Amino acid sequence: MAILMTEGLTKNFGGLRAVDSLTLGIEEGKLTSVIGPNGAGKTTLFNLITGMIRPDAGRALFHGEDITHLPIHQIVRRGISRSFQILNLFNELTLFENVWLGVQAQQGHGRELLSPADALGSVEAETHRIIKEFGLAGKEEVPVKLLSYGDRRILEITISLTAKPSLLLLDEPTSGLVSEDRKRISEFLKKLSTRLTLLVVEHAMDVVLSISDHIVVMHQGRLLAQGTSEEIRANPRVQEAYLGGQYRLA
Amino acid sequence: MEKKGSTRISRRTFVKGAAAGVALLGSGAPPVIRRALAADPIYIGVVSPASGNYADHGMMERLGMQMAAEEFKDKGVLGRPVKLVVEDDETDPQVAARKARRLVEVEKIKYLIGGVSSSVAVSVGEVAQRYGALYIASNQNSDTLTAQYARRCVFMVPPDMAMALRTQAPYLLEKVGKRWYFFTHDYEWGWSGTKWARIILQKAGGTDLGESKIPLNTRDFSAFLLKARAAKPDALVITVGGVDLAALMEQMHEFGTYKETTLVMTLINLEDLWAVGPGKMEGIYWMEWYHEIEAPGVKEFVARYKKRWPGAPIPVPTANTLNGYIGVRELLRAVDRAGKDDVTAVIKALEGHTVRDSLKHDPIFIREWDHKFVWASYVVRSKKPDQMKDRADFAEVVRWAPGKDTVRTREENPVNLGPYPGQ
Amino acid sequence: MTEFLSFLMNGVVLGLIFAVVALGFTLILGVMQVINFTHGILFALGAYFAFSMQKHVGFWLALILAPLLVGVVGWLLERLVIHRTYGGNPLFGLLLTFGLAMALEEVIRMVWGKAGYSVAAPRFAAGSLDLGFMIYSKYRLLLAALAILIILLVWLFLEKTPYGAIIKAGASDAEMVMALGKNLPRMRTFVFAIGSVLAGVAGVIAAPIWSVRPTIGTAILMPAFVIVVLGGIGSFWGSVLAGLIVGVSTSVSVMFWAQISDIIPYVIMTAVLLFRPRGLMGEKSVLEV
Amino acid sequence: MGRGNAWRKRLANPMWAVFLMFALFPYIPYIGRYISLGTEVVIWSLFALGFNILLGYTGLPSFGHGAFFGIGAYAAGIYFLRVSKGLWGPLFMSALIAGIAAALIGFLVAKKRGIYFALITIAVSQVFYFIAFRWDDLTGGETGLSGIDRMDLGIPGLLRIDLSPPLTYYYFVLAIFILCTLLIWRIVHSPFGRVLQAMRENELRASYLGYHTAAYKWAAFVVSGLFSGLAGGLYTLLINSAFAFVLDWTQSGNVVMMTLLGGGTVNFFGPVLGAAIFIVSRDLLSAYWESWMLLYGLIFVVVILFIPSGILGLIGGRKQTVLR
Repeated sequence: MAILMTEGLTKNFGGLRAVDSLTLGIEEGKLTSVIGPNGAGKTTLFNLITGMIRPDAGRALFHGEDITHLPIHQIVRRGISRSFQILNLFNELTLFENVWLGVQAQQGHGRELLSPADALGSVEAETHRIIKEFGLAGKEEVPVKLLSYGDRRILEITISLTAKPSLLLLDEPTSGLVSEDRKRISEFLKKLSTRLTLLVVEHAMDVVLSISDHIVVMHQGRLLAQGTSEEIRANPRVQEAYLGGQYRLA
Repeated sequence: MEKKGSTRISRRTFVKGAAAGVALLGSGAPPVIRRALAADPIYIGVVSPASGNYADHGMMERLGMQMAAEEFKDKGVLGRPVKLVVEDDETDPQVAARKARRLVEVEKIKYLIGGVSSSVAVSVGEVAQRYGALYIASNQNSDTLTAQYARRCVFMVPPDMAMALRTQAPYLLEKVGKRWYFFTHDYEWGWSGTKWARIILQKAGGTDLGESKIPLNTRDFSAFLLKARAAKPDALVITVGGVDLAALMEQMHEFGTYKETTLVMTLINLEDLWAVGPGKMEGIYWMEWYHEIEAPGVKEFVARYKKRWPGAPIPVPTANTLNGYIGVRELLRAVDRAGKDDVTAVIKALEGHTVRDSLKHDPIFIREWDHKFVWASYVVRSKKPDQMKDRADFAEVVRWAPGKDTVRTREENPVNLGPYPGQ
Repeated sequence: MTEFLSFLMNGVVLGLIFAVVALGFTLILGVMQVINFTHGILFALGAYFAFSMQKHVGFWLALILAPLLVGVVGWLLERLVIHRTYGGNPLFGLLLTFGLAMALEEVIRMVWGKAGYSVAAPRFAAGSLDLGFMIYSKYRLLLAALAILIILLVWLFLEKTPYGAIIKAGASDAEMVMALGKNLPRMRTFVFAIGSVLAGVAGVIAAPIWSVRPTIGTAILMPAFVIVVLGGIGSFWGSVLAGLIVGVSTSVSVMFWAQISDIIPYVIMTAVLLFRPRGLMGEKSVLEV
Repeated sequence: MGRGNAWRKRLANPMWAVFLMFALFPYIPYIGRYISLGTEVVIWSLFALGFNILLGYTGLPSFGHGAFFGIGAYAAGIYFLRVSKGLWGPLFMSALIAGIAAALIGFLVAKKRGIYFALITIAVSQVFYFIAFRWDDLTGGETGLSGIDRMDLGIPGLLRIDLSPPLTYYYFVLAIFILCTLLIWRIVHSPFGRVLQAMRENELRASYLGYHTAAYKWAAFVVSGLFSGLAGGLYTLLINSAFAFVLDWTQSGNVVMMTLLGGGTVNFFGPVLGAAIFIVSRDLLSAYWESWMLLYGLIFVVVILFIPSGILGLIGGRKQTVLR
């Protein structure tokens, strides 16, 4: 069953059609990857789904509910979370504080004006638990800007998860990583995919092909093809149009 | 914000004037030191604009105050020297109140003077009343300072707008016509100008053609001028002051309004005329005082002014100068009469006192029940540039009325000043 | 009706001056992302320079020279201090220019004195003209013509010259300008100078009707704010349109309820913001992110 | 996060030093005599602390905050003169009405940030300036309101304190300041306060964590407006009058400058230090030199160019850790 449906989703930037009447269904519990050359509209698609920008036409349905015009935080509360290609963290804050803020949002204490923040035991415990779970323990007090890039990548995903989403959108989670870290992330994603639905934009084909249950290929804002790794690998249109001979699908 | 305009000051005279201002700014040295120097002087705190829109008016009144203080240089008061401590009120009532508080609270000064704009006068009056100091409002013309804001500790030197219109309006009815249109600066002082004019016009059976209320800080009057022109009045009766007045005069000249109607200023200061320059303003004005009047002592006073302030921005004393002079002089004389340096005693010495050497055609009577200085004021007609014998000779006096005939009576203005300080 | 026409026309003339001031302001705001509080002072400087020059060189030459001189002042301000705030906290540029404006206003007081001066209109434009349906000030007609000319020149510059294209690109994307291989710092200085010239020229032409005094700069600044917010940041025609709206609404409201004439623009602005948060012609701008 | 030394930490808080210094102010030789200046410093400190909830903690450059101070000032004055002569009534109204105004303006600006936020707050706050000047029946127009007395502070049957002497009013204001400071301290260190700081660091990320950022900004705006308004009310009682000049936009500039000068972006007490330096130096400068505005403007320039994190930032030399 599709957890997320887009129907004729369209977005123009000036004269450019970034996403062009895209109709798509994302299967619950699967890991779906979106691939396509630069400018294919992948990030725009993410921005449309998560309410950062509004489509010119079409709509997005989450669990059958129209979420097209909901504000970001409403979409997050309904269970869609995302990470960003360009790291989007609270850079001046420590790792602990980053996660803490996410946990607090999820537990809904933000409206408390007069209680001391330090006294929120459940938030603190959950924060420690999550940090440990994702292998970041020991670095709690390090300001995020001083963390290694790999750790920050992990953190980017970690704090997206504090919202306890049922659908997580990951925008190039391995972008800028060396192969060792990349492996670490792939493992991580595989583990995650057992718990929730993932939608991943990824350039690293090795990662895509090894982890995806389902692959969506976009080209110039349109849906070019979709299917399993094998089907995509075998698809001549994808080979020709998308890769243009530059890449080979290994 | 009474009647202020701006003054053309050449760079050279400005520098000299500024130097004069520095001489007055006595607050530089901490009072502890100052007190060590002289045997317990009588201090007078001057709260007067040295910056902001009315800096030029403030300077002119301070020159007069200084002249009065210097008269007591040799003999002193109660055997004590006299010192003026000057603070800049920036033409902002909040700042004025702060400076006044500083003077009475830190420097323990008992006597305050100054206040070119009504809001400053009200706020300084408030401070004086609360701290039990004596405040002489030297240069604000609003009616309210001796009415709703009347206080036991506050005295008002200049004539108010009721006196202005009762002096001027009969002349207009007689010589100009009975169809009037009003420009009213949209605040206390402006309203009172138009209010008194209307009362007199109505009594005379004239025609009220309407009124334009002009917001403060209006830069462009063209729309108002268009409206006034459409009414075709005999007289355009203007109660507009502050920085706006200069712009208004400029634009009346631009639109040629003076050719179509008689321009009437219910109050104008020489500073305003000086700023706009000769030939720009034709009309009939009310002035508190004019340096060419033939009253006893005026010639000597003008000569003394010219000698004392050769580099002053305006070469002749203005009404502001006179009021500043009279304010300080009468205050010091009252201290002398009281025989002691005590606010209540000095208030009592001022109340009901008559001043013969007023430099106007009638003596000053200081009314005990509203603390108003009652004295004459003047109606003048502008001179054409070729009739002027020098650049300050803007006008000829066409009528004057004694203060007692124009001032509000007790029935018209029933006020209660409350108890004396400390009682 | 005739009366209404004359108020309308008067408002248009006022609006045109406002528009020229606001154009310079929004240009600097759009490209540099600096709320330039010195804009009012540059306006005042234009008026003062013209006042001092006219005695020697006459109206027309002063009309050219004074704004250029203001442009030089703007250029110096930008080169010496303001450029250091680019890209930082937007508050820094704002406070820096706020302080500069304060200091420069005092400098004006020190140089030209605390009081105001009246500035004569050129002799050929003094007095009023009978237009048949109304009598109107000749100088204001001249002023309207000059303002329209200036607005057109700015428009031509932005639309028809390559430099204009870069400025427009620079307003939306600094990186793009870099990518075009242009010298961004130099372009910014140039734009700042252009903005200053616009402030200066507005000051020059407005001086004869408003007369000059140190506070004149502060007085013109607030209408500029309102116009830019009302028209939409960075929008050329938005500024012109909003300038006219402010001018006309101020003037026409005098006919009906004069006391509120200076509140009217703010009321319009607030109402517009409720329904169009980016102003009349504003688009989603980089400034918001 | 250890709570073992919580008490020691609490006692080491610079807050107590600040309170103590203010408490001793009237006994400082010479300057201590100038009590109403001291009162003014305390009032502006409260204003700046309230303002800093927005600037320092939420990262919103409001440039129209003088409006709330002014609205509070008028609310207190009008309530006193028109409705009921009391001490707490006017003060309560000053906070309440300013809070309501902030709530209304908040709707217009809650979705904005950065320079656009600054621009709109400036322009909108002007509306109140004009209202104060024009609505003479209510505000007294240019002449303002006067005759606003300080009523006795009293607990019926127990004690009465006459607040009209400057010294007792100083301590009254100080007591309110201390209460408000504790409250503001509490707020910025609450879960809510942390969300504000998160938005300052990265608003987009905050909304992707599920925070309704516009609502939080709005709330911060209102809270900040409440304290600013209360400061305005205290000011009205200090000068026994209210004038439209308090609504002038230069006042808004002043509070931003105070906050920044002291180091409000890096330290909770930056605004207090900034207010003290700003007010005292203005008072001294303007007494000694006619052209003090020149120097004053240049101080702005120097601070922005060379010590943008303020005096405490300069001394502390580090950026504030935002949480904790």
